[in-house]
Amino acid sequence: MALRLPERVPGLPVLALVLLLLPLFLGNEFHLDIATQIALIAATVVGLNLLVGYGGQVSLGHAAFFGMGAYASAILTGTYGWTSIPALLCGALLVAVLAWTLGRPILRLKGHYLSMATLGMGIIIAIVINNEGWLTGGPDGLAVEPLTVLGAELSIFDHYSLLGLEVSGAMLWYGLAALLLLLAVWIAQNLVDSPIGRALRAVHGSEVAARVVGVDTSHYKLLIFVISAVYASVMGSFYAHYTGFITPQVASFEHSIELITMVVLGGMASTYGVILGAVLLMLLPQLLTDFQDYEMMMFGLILMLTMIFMPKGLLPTLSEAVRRLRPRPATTPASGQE
Amino acid sequence: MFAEFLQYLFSGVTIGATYALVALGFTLVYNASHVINFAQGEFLMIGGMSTVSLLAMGVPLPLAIAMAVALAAVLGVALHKLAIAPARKADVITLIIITIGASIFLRGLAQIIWGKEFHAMPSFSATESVNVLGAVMYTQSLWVLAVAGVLVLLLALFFTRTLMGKAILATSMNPGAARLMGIRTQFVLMLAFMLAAVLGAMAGIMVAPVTLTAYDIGIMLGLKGFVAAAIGGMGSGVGAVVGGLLLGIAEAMTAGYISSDYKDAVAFLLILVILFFMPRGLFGARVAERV
Amino acid sequence: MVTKNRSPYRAVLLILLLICGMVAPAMAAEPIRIGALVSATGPASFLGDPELKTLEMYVERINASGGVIGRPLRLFHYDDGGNANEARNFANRLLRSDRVDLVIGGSTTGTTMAAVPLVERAGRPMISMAGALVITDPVRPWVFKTPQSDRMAAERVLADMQSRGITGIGLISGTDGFGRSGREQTLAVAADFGIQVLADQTYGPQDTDMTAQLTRIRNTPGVQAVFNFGFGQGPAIVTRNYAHLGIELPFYQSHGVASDRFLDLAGSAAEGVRLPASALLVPDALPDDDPQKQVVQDYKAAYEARWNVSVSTFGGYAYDALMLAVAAIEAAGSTEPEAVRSALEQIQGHVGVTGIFNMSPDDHNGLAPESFRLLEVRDGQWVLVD
Amino acid sequence: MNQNVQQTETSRDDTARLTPLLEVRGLGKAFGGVHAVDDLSFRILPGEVYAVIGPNGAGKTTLFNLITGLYQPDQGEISLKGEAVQGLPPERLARLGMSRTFQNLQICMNMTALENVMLGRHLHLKRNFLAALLRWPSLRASERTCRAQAEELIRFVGCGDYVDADAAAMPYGALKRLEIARALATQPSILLLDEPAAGLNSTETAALEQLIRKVAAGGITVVLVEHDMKLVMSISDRVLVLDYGRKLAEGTPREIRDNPDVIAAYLGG
Repeated sequence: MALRLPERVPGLPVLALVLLLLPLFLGNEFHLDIATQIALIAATVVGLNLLVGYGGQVSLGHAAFFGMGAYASAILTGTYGWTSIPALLCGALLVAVLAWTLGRPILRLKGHYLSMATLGMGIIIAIVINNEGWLTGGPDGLAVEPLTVLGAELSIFDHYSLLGLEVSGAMLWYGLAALLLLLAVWIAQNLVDSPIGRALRAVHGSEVAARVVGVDTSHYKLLIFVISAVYASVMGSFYAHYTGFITPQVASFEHSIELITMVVLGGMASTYGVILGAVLLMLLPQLLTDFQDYEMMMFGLILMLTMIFMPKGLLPTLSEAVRRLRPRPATTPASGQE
Repeated sequence: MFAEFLQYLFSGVTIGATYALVALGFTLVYNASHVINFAQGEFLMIGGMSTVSLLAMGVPLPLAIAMAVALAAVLGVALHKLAIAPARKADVITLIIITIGASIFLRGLAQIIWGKEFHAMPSFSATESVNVLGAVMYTQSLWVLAVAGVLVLLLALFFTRTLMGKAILATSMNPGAARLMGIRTQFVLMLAFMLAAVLGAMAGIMVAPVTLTAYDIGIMLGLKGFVAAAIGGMGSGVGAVVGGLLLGIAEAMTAGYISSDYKDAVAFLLILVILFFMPRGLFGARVAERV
Repeated sequence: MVTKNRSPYRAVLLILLLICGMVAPAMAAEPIRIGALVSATGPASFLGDPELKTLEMYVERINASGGVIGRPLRLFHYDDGGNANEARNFANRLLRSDRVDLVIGGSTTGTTMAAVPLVERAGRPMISMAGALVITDPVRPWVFKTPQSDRMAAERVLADMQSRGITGIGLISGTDGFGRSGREQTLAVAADFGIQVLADQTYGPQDTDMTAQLTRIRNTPGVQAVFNFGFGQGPAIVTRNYAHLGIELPFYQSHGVASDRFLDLAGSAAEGVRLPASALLVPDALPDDDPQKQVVQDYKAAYEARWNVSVSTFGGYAYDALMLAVAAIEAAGSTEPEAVRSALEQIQGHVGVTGIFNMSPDDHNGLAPESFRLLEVRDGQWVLVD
Repeated sequence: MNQNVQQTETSRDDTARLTPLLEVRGLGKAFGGVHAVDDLSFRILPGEVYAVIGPNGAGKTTLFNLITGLYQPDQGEISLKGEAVQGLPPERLARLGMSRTFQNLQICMNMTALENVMLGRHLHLKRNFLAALLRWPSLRASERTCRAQAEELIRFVGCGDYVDADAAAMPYGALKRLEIARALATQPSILLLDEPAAGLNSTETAALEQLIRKVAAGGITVVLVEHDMKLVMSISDRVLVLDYGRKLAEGTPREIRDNPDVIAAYLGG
């Protein structure tokens, strides 16, 4: 714990500093746009990591929760004229109830049954969104109203005056996304460092050990499953308002796979690792455009090689390498990750 | 009315037999390593696509099939040797992501070699369809069923009658004990990947004349095969076959009698129903937990 | 490399040359930046792939013959894989990062609509290659499109059915964007032609067997013809299943299958299938006085010579989009966005591969229903029926 | 809560000699036709050190797994403090004051030594969900206390050097004791130790013996499965001998040592 502190305490301020300085290095609005989206997706993945990295359960349907949040916000604000925050909360509640209903019977079972159940649920939700065009706009997608906070509209296309300064809507959105990411990390770390988080990590480390000291493992797995689903739903809502247009692809199986890949690539049970995973996976399509027809092959190859040579994920492997270069006393613990 | 039902049944059984073969591939690898091999569907694509291009080069059909299956087998071994074996100490989730990477890689490679277009393969028999009690059946469906039946039979014999087959079974039940008994688990794992690749390729070749084939056909067929394996109870051979057939028939019946919009949802709804009410699948083994 | 050069005279000359080298392109031939947003891979790749091939090829050709208004074209192209979110991001990259003068794309309705808000905001003309009516109806100032709308395709088919005395049909469509939108349009306009849609079936974009849906349609009383609205391999499988079930009713496809590939995939099962398509599929069957004949023949010959694959209707959309852009820039005499936009709006009688474009402030598509030719497959060949 | 349990335990102590802390009646469990535990009955009194011995495969670990709820019995009853508990899951039994260690270590290798022991305090901590999410001060105070208690326990079992070490970096002998510390952290009334001395050298075993004595002296009933006869005979109050899942003998160490059946089973086997 004591040795964990040095890694934990500056983590959040460092992330905050990076997010604060980042706009200075971004060349144009397109870069800012990508950064905003990465922050929103990274926050989703931080939530998913609670389930996968700490709970040891795999969800192959998290995009469905993301998509439900996105569509709930889009439909409730667009078709029914709600304001953004109640719509967002309504979506989150819906997702929480669904995750709870699904998780309760499944998480009592041993093994990777949650992955199958979430896969099934995720694809069904994607199919429903695709088919019920009267409500969702079908495969061609749905336009989403801008975010409204306290009666004010936050559109990336407008300009706002903030403390006497002229600020673009895009920059405000970036700030909002950065704050959301910081909040997501803060909450996730609080949870990990609490008795609940310890119980969860114990479930991953030795489920039997956790049970004999009185940890109701299925209860905590369910709790963390619901939390991670709500994370996805809330970020999905913000994402929908931000991009202004959503299609069923946000809820698709491919998107679910993308999310889980970010977790594993960046480093399971490493909050900053999975953020790195999100950054890389979101940037890859932009970086690989020059490969044209070879893009898909390159993507698969990079994914495969990273996982073969860094099975613990990018950040844990890198930080281990750094530690090896600078040997410290023998009892140095692995810092924050397994 | 009966002819209508029969028509749906033919349609369901044909695609169901394909699912069953894919599911068997999933089961083999899952038993040997607990890895859900998401690259399984790509072997269908490789089988189908290479047969098509070999045929186009003028290779006679039986030889083309043999060559395509051999290619898939080699790729199956390569997948194990190059991607799974080096990371064997990693978390199961990591291994699953590796297979996803492999699947994207193979699809990307296929797209470069064969292009993005769909290809047709001629039926194996000269007559394309026969009439049975008022319903029509593709002759190719008979091929699919016959080949699937033979493969399942061979596999069953392999596992019950040969030493190698028993070694695989032993490894799947208790890798540690199997290693102590001198079974090389890595070799067994390689064999499982190879057999899974062969099954996938055969399935891909047999259905190509019915379904057409392209570089990305493996995604959906692979996923459905996985669902079939899960319905049957991940890890059960009989379950995989029954799960596949059940899924195929359920889809055809849904499209025929209920709603074609939600035909694809049936597979995934089945998974949920089975997990809720029969968590170990139809034929899943009851495994005592070891402490 | 110039370190050993001691002659001051030479050094001055060199510096002059360098300055000229830097300034000259800016003065003489600042390239016109054309952005392309295509679905070159993924489920819509048979749209995006020929589109991208066409754009690359014609940008080369145009540059070889001196460019447009004295400036070369520079193509920035991204593959969105059919994913609307990627499309949105790449559209943003084209507009903000690559600062293109004009966008061609996307390939599908979903990818187009995801990019529309950004394009409208940035104020750059966009010429979509996707079919759905919603892209240009209602008209958005900066958004144009080259394919006929799916409603037009539906109307063309329904009109032909009406002329054959058909009053009840079975509809089968894909659940992708193209099929969904087509289905809606067909259901919306069928009554105008005195036709009832008695059976309404769908199939998934990756489905491999549609026998069950077709059996259901066949067993629906009153069905006199079947219409399949879809693209990709789905319609080819539907066609094969249709023949295999021995259904004798007239069978219609949409323009979604209008390429020779369909004939290869469906084989003999395609015999007798009718569909609306642009003139591109039957260049030689067009009467000599058809204004499109020359354009279509040239495009087909050039494309097939360059890429060694048969031409498809979708590549034609890209050809038209690029040529409309070129015509508008030439008319405007600059790449000033508003000038190009209003030039696009005023294009009249532009003969393209897809049809003859007559744009107006109220019509950002500019095609008449007649641009669709009705074709039938006979002996494995497209034959012009109407 | 556990403190209450202990209080009632001590107050009942005088009469409790008659009511067993743990009672097993007619317990049976078969795996695929093989009876691992067969019609087994015995009682453990409060404050005892009770040892279960027997040859390999005699069903000792199975018995532990049945008592601690990891296995479901086929027949028979188990009662803890007079309450029927057979079939209850381990997490419920932990609430009732039962704790255990494992023959093959069950340490969370993804955590530090301290965290492993703090995990043992799980039932005694504030686990309010919102408090955890928002890092409320009450939760932080509770964590600080928990940390201090865990550190003390680690020192108690003699692992003071490893407080902040990663479990994965600790030697085997220390992990064995760490597991005991974790079990003690739950404040159990009954502690089951599955082969605590296995793999330890003689010095470590001697230290373990002292530790078990200290634990028992604190009023905790200790049940152990052990192969080290010297250890068993020196610390146990009573010994149960299992053979093929059945009770072969039960009695004080002296009685067991002299029992002809036991000698036959051990020497003849």
